[in-house]
Amino acid sequence: MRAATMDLDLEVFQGPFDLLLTLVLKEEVDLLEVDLAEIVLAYIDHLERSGQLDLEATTEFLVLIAALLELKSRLMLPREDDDAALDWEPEEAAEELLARMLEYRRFRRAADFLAESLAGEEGFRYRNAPLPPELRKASLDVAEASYDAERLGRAIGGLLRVPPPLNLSHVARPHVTLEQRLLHLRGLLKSRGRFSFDDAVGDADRVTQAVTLFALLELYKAGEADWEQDAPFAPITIQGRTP
Amino acid sequence: MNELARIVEALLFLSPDPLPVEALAEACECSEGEVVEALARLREHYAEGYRGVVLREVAGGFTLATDPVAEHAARRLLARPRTPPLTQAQAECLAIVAYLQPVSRPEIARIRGVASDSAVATLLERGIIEESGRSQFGAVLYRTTPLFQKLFGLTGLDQLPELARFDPSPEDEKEIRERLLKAGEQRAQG
Amino acid sequence: MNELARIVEALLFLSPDPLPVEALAEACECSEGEVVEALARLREHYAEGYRGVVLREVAGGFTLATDPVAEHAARRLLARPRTPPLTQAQAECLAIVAYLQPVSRPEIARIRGVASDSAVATLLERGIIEESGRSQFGAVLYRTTPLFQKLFGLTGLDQLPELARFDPSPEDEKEIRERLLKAGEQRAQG
Repeated sequence: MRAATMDLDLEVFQGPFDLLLTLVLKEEVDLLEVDLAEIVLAYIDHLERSGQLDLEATTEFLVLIAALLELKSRLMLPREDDDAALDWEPEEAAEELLARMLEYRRFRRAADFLAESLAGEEGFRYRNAPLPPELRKASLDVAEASYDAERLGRAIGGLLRVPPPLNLSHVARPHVTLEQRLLHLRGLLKSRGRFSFDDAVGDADRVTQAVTLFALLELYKAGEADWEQDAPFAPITIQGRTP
Repeated sequence: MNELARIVEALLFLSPDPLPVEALAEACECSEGEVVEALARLREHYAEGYRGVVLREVAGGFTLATDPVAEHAARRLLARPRTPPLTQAQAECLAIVAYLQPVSRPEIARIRGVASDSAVATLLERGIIEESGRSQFGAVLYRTTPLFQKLFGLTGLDQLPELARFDPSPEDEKEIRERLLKAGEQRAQG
Repeated sequence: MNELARIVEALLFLSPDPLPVEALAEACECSEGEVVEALARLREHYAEGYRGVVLREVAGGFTLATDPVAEHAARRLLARPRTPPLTQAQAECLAIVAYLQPVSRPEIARIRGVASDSAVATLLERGIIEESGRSQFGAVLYRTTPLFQKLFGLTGLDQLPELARFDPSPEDEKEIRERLLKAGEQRAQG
């Protein structure tokens, strides 16, 4: 079994690994909420159960999980410091992690304090009744110019400004999108009707191969294509589904 | 004042509506006779002319209300338009309504890149914006009010500051609404 | 109770928000000193333990609130707890906002190590935090509201204990460090 089809049962997601990847890439699942360690454990479980080490599948899994780890660690880092973070030595990274954990600990205790304060206030209730009708309407006559209209102009100007794009140049981002690969596969389906996965990816890089696989899954899900594979590692043949 | 009278006082204080004796008895888990007695004690406390708040028996039960002695001050404090400084969220929502009116809530959220319900609610509550029909998709539309113009010292909407002065890329010829929505999408992704 | 104290009592009763001395003085057209004196009289009247309602100083002003003696009956009458307790995630987000304000959602997620969108949304919805401008990257920033101070019984943000008070103890720190080192060694061996 390929890593892609491994079934996951996580807090935020249930289903095959590849679908999770697709959803993450489409930003429909928040990577920050995905417990990657759980995925690794599930994969190790799966390896133990199958009793054999499928090198190809394991490599694929490692590539995918490493990419997810990198992406997630970047999401958790302060954006301004991205460049500095790249150069960390392992000890520095460990120190940073320690500092993070201590910081979190501090806020967790502050949170306990707040929860206690709230509980201590429980018996005090404030009145929440509408004003008597005669006081409810602010009267126009006593209204005075109190705001500067420039503020509104500045607010609109701020909203018209397109924020500077985040600098993600050093992140190994896929240069290929799911949409592109969908288009590519649909084109092949139309022109050839039946073709092999190898033909579809040619000698493209790993990321392109992975995204092409996601695209294939999407087509399968949408009922546009079927595929066959006679044996593990055998060529994959793709063909259009006849309605 | 005994404990029951204290509790009855607290309940009358909290309730926006007059409370019948039965409701008080049920909440306090006591007899109606005991509530009547507690109310009699409270009445002594709240005898008219001594306090700022009085105990009234109106249709439907008992209620606390302010004494007319405070009416002038209450009007000064509460009937005056409330004008605390606008938060950034409120200023952005108000600017969107002012320049694009009429405009719907989903559109405001798309331009700002975040849901803006509480800012819009505050502007509505303060009477600075108001509803103005519905869009073809059924969403409520908003526009500014005469109070808005008065609070901003404007004699008409054509007196809003020239957009060109605040436009970071005035060479862009597209319609302002379209450009705001586009920038908003970018922000929501950022 | 003199007339000014009566008026101040009525205003406190009516106003949905705690009233600072200045606002009371302006509404009553008197000096702040006179208001302080009137509040002192009221405080005698509302001395804790005697009435169902107490005078409290929260969120930078004065307000009336029910005495906890009435909580049980109030819950029966209004059929809801005063404020539902916070979940652990909400309490953590709130602590981060309270101490670091203004602070953005990514910053909150960074400190907690997990996305905190739903906890932040709940705090916003309950009016405990609000938007406060945008960061240089266009992310919405958050801060606490006066309602936060009111619900948590704080007269002002300066009443929050120093953050350093929550520093992990040296033993805690040592334990975390050792756990980290151990995890590192296991990785190196594995």
